[in-house]
Amino acid sequence: MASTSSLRSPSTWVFAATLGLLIVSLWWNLIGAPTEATMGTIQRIFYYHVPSAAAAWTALLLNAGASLWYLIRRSPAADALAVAGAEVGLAFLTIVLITGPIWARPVWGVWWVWDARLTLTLAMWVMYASYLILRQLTPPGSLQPRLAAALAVFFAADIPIDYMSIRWWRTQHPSPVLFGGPDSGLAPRMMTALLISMAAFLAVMGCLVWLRYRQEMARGRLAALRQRQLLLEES
Amino acid sequence: MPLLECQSVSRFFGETAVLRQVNWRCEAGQCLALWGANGAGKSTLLRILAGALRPSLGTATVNGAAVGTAAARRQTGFLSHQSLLHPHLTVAENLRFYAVLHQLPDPDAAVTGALTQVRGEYLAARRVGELSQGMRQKAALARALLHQPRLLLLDEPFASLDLQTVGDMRASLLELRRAGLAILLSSHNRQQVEGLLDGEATLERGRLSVSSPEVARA
Amino acid sequence: MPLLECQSVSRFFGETAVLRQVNWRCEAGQCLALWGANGAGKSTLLRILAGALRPSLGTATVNGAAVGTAAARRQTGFLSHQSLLHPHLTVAENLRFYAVLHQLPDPDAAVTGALTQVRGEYLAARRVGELSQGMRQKAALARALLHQPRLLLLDEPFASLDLQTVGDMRASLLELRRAGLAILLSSHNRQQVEGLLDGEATLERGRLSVSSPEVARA
Amino acid sequence: MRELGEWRIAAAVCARDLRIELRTREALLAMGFYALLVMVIFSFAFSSDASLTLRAGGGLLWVAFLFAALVALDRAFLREAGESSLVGLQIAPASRAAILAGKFAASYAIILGLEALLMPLFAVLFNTPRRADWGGIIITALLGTWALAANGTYFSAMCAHTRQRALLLPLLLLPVSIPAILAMVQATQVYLTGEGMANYWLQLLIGYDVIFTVLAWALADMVLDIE
Amino acid sequence: MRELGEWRIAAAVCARDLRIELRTREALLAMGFYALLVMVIFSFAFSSDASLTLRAGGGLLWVAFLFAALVALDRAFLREAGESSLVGLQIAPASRAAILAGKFAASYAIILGLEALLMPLFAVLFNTPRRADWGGIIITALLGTWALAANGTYFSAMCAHTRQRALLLPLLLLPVSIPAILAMVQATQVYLTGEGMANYWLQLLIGYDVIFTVLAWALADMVLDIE
Ligand code: HEM
Ligand SMILES: Nc1ncnc2c1ncn2[C@@H]1O[C@H](COP(=O)(O)OP(=O)(O)OP(=O)(O)O)[C@@H](O)[C@H]1O
Ligand SMILES: Nc1ncnc2c1ncn2[C@@H]1O[C@H](COP(=O)(O)OP(=O)(O)OP(=O)(O)O)[C@@H](O)[C@H]1O
Ligand SMILES: [Mg+2]
Ligand SMILES: [Mg+2]
Repeated sequence: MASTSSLRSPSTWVFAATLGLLIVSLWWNLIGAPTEATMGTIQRIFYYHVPSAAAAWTALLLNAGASLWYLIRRSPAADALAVAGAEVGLAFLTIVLITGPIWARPVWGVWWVWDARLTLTLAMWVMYASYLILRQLTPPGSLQPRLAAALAVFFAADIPIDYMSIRWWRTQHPSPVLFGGPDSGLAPRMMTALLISMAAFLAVMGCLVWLRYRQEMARGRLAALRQRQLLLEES
Repeated sequence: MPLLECQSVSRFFGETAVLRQVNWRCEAGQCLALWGANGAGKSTLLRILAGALRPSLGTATVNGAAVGTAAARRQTGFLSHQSLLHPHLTVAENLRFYAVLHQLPDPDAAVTGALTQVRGEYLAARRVGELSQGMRQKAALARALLHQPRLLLLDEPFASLDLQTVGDMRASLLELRRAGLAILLSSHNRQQVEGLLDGEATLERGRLSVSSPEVARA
Repeated sequence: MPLLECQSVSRFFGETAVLRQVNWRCEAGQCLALWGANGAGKSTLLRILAGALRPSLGTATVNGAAVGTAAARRQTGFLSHQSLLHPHLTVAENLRFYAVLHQLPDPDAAVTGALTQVRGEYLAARRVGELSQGMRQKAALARALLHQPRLLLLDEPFASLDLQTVGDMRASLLELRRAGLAILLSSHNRQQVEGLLDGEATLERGRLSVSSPEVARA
Repeated sequence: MRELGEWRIAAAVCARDLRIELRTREALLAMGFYALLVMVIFSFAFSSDASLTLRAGGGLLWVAFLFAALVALDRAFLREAGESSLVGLQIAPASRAAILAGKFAASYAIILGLEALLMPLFAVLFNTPRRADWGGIIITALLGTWALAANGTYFSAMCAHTRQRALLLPLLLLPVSIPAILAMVQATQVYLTGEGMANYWLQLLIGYDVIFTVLAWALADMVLDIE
Repeated sequence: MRELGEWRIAAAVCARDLRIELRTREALLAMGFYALLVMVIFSFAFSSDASLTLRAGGGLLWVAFLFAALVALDRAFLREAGESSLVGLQIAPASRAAILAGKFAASYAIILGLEALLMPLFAVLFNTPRRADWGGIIITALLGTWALAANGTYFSAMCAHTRQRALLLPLLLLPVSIPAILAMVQATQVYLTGEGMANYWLQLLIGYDVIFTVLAWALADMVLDIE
């Protein structure tokens, strides 16, 4: 009974499709896309690096939007979405921060440099980690989501700065390949691989946010029920 | 419309329900007492009514305005267990600061007035940090009365006051009640509040039982 | 030799003489009350006797040891207006810490014992910062009794305790007095200390007048 | 009229905080002490050659300023901890934005005061070059400190609700402030050495100040909210 | 027996302080992030070129350590402010030296913990040379931090009285600390670059530690004295 209902539920199909997309993108990343001329095989990490960044920023933007929504409407659903966005975004940001240095070592000769893009990405990682820490350290109740939302909106103001950093500062980090300007661009098959990989990562991000969101909502409902029970109980 | 109305107010701290669906009301010109053992939730209820704590469930209004709004805050005076005064400033400096926060037209006059009301004129120039417990309580009372609120919430107002001052304060409160203020006070001492009350209620395990509801003003 | 003796103790704060040549004594097994208006200097006197403040002039001894020496501190228990407990720690953690400072042989047993004495066992695992005023007073009382002192200095011990607890505490104090402790307490409420006292004294403008000196133990 | 009232409240909060600080002097001393220590350590470390000072001067100065700022900002709401005077502020019918603005002004003034003491000391200890443009450095300090104080007051209020206040404040403040810190270090560097363009960094700093001040103002109700 | 009791008291004070500070797991996490951030700010402010590390690495590292100390020391006696638990310590029959020793130990532990996080970060972010002698640097850190923590605890205890006399302290403390600071910066520099003699500086540091610890121990009664 439980299994059939979960098979019929649309989310199961979404998860399955995501998995399929991941497999397709794996083929494109490793075999379908041509090897880059100067950097060689290591360049293929590109298909993980950039989509992770895109997924991270989308999740963090979800967090920002949900936090703003919470400030306007005080809806518990918005708070749940904010938590989900921050956690998933932090996870993908971690992938960016791991794949970046792995790529940098053979290409730049060092693991890390302090250019604006890299520093700001690291700063964002710390910011959202401390966002989650603050959530843990404030007393539960109505204050916690308020403080968290106020913090998230503040932090979100840094996202555009990070995004624009490779445009504003002259950095070691490569310039944008997407929306970068006339002479940016990629070989067509590379672009296909990138776009498929991007779609796959965004889909994974979406699934994770959805699951976390549902979990958070369930936790909220459980807490409300528990309060009702506590009110009715004597002593 | 009652001056204070509190509808089904509950408050949790973590897993414990300190207040359970408390309903209460207080008319202008009434003085009500709140009884209860240590830890019964008296201070919690008063803090909620003063807008210093949010109820987990339920609502409360002061003169129609929800507690916590500026309109409600303007009409409420709150004496808490803490003095809410900064120890490094003098009593007058502290009170004057609050007078400005309340946007009173003449802060200095308000400070003098409030100190006179609690017979604490001699405290004006002294630093709060060096006051004795009772003197601090007087200063805190002056703070609560400063902006001539319509609702007074007093958490154990007579604690550590000497007999003389208790008598003075009782007289002041009677006068304020006559002037139409609603007064809610918590206490552990029946003797001290005798003759002041129009009604009373007791908190027990988070539930409020109103013992003599809406007694007409004597 | 009296357990507590205080000879010509004076204390100035800047230009004001808060205590003027106070002489007092208290025998083992006696319970004495200290009266006085707000700001009379009761807390100042008790703090001096507890070794928390230095007298400007004069001396005081506990069982022959000058106040402020380790010997005197070991024999003195002090309840002040402040709880002297850290708000971020639980009651048991706080008490256990003091038990170690007092070098008690079995700290845990001492903590349990003291909490039982004030009927505050249920407070052990709670953080001091979240206690109600009366609960905090109980915990502070447990702190004062922790090391089984021979001299108890209690500054308004019954303030903000509920009736039940006041009754319990009175019984405890009577028992302690019977066991030979010397107890000095300040208060504003005659009713609460009735039947406890072997003598009393009043502070007025810094001078102590002993009203019923050295009444024999009842 | 209502607007005027708000300013009056902010002024009262600021005056009160400054009065308390001047009376206790603890914070001023602590932060002065730490900042001075930073200067001394660096002047030892860099005593060997002047070219280093030239290359790292902006960073040095701002690390010292950051010390001063962290201590001052930590105090901003620490001041309200005893006898719960934070509750006193919260139950008053004053707008939280005005209260936060007052606290910001006090912190800003305190940090600037300290910087005014540290700057000449820096000039002496590190033999700053003649061509250094002190007017530019002062403008950078005014703008950069604004950013730190605005963000810091906001976060200090937020941390007042938690028990790990002291640790959490730098954690929240430093990462968001990195763009501003970057800009002020770079601008100072330009003014110190006379090489490069400072305007670009100043514009960035001004933009940052505006955005975050507006945000802090708009969200003041949240961070000073009751439990 | 009495001596044993004293140690037990110091241990209890230390354990209590650590418990208050590190009550939650999040506090430890926050500490780690704090260390990370300090290094990020540093490498950013000094844009970490390799020659800088070689020539001023000792100074950089110690300023970073000072940031760690800032968080810990400021709180040592602040912890006793609310509800006057300082009075609680004063009226207990425990020796003041033991209490101060306990407070010192707690601060020392917290600062060392942060330094343990900072050091590897420093090594990675500033590309320290291969020939750096980390054993020596650790010994210097242990000795130098001892000096900082001893000074700082004493300082913090005096400030707890907030009386006029506390005003003099930083003025006294600074010249007193300078030799220690010089020694730790120089010794670290020597170990980082492998050039020069570190022993001389270590001896100075040890001498300083001994003198200052003995002084603090002897004067503990005074700084924790009642009014
Ligand atoms: C070392 C740590 C690194 C970090 C933290 C990092 C961070 C990021 C981030 C956050 C993005 C998203 C930018 C966007 O979508 O606009 C990104 C994109 C990118 N990164 Fe990195 N990166 C690192 C190293 C590298 C290296 C070594 C390379 C190659 C040499 C590289 C090449 C790229 C490229 C080509 C993009 C796509 C840019 C665009 O389309 O806008 N990254 N990186
Ligand atoms: N911030 C808090 N966190 C957790 N529990 C709390 C908090 N504040 C109060 N409580 C708990 O709520 C209960 C009621 O506390 P409250 O202060 O309202 O009691 P009270 O009736 O005023 O008692 P008293 O007469 O002793 O002042 C107590 O058990 C207390 O421990
Ligand atoms: N640290 C201090 N500095 C200056 N004056 C002080 C200080 N401590 C107490 N005083 C003053 O000493 C006087 C006596 O204070 P004390 O606290 O002893 O009074 P008390 O008798 O305990 O009063 P209460 O019943 O109100 O507690 C008061 O006028 C008080 O202002
Ligand atoms: Mg209460
Ligand atoms: Mg007193």
